[in-house]
Amino acid sequence: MIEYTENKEIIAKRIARIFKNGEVVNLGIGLPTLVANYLPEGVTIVLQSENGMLGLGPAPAIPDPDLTNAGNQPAGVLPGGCFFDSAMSFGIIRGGHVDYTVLGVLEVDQEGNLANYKIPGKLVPGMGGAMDLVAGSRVVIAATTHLEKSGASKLRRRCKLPLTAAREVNLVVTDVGYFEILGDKFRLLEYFAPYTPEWIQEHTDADVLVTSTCSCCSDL
Amino acid sequence: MIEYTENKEIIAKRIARIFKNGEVVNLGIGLPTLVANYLPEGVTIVLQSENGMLGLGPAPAIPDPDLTNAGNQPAGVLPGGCFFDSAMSFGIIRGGHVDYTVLGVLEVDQEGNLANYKIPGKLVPGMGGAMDLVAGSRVVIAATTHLEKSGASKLRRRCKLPLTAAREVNLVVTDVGYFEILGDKFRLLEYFAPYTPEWIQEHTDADVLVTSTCSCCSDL
Amino acid sequence: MITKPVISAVEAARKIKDGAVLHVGGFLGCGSPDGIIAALAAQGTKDMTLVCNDSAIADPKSGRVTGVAPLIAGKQFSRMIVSHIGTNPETQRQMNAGETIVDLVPQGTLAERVRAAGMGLGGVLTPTGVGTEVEIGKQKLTVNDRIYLLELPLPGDVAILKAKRADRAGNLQYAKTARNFNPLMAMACALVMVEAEEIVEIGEIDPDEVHTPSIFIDFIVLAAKREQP
Amino acid sequence: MITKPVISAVEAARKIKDGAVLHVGGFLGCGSPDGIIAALAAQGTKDMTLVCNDSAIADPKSGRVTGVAPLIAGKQFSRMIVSHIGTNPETQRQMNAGETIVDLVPQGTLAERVRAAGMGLGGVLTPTGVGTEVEIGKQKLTVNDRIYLLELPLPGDVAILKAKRADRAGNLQYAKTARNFNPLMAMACALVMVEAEEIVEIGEIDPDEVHTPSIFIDFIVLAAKREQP
Repeated sequence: MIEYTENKEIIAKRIARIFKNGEVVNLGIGLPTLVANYLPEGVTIVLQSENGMLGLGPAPAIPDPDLTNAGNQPAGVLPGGCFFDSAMSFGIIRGGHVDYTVLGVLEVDQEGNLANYKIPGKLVPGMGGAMDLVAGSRVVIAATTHLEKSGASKLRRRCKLPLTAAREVNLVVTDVGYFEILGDKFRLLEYFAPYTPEWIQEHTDADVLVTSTCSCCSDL
Repeated sequence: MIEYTENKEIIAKRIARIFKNGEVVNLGIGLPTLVANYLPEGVTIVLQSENGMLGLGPAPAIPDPDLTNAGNQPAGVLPGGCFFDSAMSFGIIRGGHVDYTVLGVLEVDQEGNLANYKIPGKLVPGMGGAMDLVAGSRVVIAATTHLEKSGASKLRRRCKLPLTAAREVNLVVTDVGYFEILGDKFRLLEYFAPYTPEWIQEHTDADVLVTSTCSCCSDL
Repeated sequence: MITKPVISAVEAARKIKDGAVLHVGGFLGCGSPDGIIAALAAQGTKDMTLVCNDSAIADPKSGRVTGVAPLIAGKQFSRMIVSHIGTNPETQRQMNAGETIVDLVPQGTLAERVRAAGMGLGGVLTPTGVGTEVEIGKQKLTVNDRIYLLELPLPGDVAILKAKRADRAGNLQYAKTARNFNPLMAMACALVMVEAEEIVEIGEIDPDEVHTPSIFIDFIVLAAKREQP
Repeated sequence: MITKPVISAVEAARKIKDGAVLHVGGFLGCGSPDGIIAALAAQGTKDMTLVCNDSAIADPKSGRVTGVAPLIAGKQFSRMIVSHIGTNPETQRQMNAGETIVDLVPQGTLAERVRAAGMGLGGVLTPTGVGTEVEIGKQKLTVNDRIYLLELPLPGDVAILKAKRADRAGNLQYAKTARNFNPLMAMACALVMVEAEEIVEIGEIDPDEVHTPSIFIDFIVLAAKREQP
């Protein structure tokens, strides 16, 4: 019997292995931000920050009030980075020049729908840049713990909350496995030890297809 | 009996008196370019050049191959000028931030239609920036000799050539007078000595209304 | 090049009237014209419509307040057109209480709508928001087999901006991520006032490095010196 | 930041295939990638579609040739999408002889169409061309009682650009009016190659003064030294 324990680090680590040298990546606030800590040796990616920067880097010791990330935390810019206005920033995003966007999730479903900006009557922070990021990026990665605190599946057959974007999510990485969304199914590409494909199918409230090449990833 | 003699200098001189301090002006190639030579003392305007500049000025002694006007002639930039790309340049134009555009004319009619980019079967240079300039500028000034070499009126009841823009011309300055287009008529605001309102009405193939405040301008 | 008047923040605020559509630069307060905002808060102008990336930060725990948050605290807006209100709970309280109308707009769409207003476009087609609540009430057009929403221009009466440097003609340079919506709003409003950290002579800014051309700027305010962090 | 390969003009030309939709920066030749153009002319690639502000200058009297004119002389385009052909009579000859198709597009519309392609917009509404031949075949939309034409994006297979400076990552700066369409085309094409007068190390260009971000650039060509005028 496998007991589920939330593990955000594993999610960030697995996502960090997806990128290839030189790719442009936007990391959402929260869990996705952790991804930057786990990039493999020798892989250099370019972080896009939707408030107007390419080459997002760690904040200097003395913060610069004119240089923040999209969450208003002090940030830095790496050599070769640059700044631009919000029209250009979202042109880069909407125009498909961001290879990957990594976002947190309230719900994600097997059709690739994503809900992450609003719980009607409860929480209405606004979509910020999320709708453009999900509609525009070449590949959209949803990063989420597999289960809610209540034990409910975050991966759904059909989202019930208002959508951030329709049919735009390509990959989902949770703390139990790595999924591709294709043909209106979650296709399991990898499962993370100690979880098994059977456990994942049982604990996902959606159609999970175990692909023929599905393998165990045990070194995260 | 008044004999007509083409006089481009008078046209340029009268147009140069229209502008107020700080206004943004785009001068078309040819006759309109002459306007810059006759600005009254103390009036500083900002010349916009649609190839990407504000603050167009005279060319330096040694031309800079990276700095031309829209006609590819060597140009200069005045202190306080700046450069930008073509989207910004036409955003400035289309967005109404150019106060005046001065253009040459093949035909202009009493409805404010302008034809100046094409003689089908004969001459098809293309519209370049003219269509945006006429559609977007706050005030459009057509600058033209009053008569063609053949003696035909350049001011028409209805343009026959393909239009550069429909109903966008506001002012017409010729070498015989200064007209406003309003209510589908050429309204004569000033006549230039030795011409008279009667002479102008006779030699214009369109409805010319002599305004109640119409006056003679004899110091051009 | 003619020079633009340098005025105080209080004089700038006086030019903003009840009911104005007000564009304010800044991203969660980074790149906001804080001096003009403070004067406008003191002046108490009412019933304005805010166009801004977000409703800035008003953190009840830390007490931290940024950007337009003082204007929201003073209930100076009857409507806000923004992409994000999650860091200012007072915005959501006013919205839920029916004290203000909040139109949430995707950030990239907001940027293009402000740009379109400045650039004389009648609108733009964006894929953002298709299949979401954002598409409600909007015209949909299909281009090359993809569905787009028609998003309309968002012009304003007054823009207040923050720049790093202005020359006396009004040419502007912004610093780093403090640029954000400032150059777009500069083009979209009838009256444009900038709060600059430094005002330099005409000719001191390289014409290849101007971010906002002088012709968009009507008045310049010199920003108060920043406190050391 | 990863670096981009520095290649020769000949190598750059080899990447451009028969039938390519080719965006070329420059305004009557000012800001054109002349080295890549010369190599492409020598290579003789055919049936391309040109997207460029104009067909440049080929003056039979003075013998002066600029920008894309050598490619037009070589009949390398089966179609040209440009705003102006008045300074290159050969273009008009080819058009009248039915050797090439010329689509004349208002310059500001051309700029927005190229920008829209790069920025993921499905199109823009412009007032330019309403009531003229330009409106033929286009969808008209009325917004706030004004009529606009829907103008569609204009993407390309390859862009060739001219810059003043590139760093090794591909960040670009343009000089003066040689900027024109270059930054727009940089965003609109699958493959983007720039001819730079100077190639500098990463970090040498101030990140506030980058005109085209590195991510758009695939290959860098070092321009030949200019002859003194």
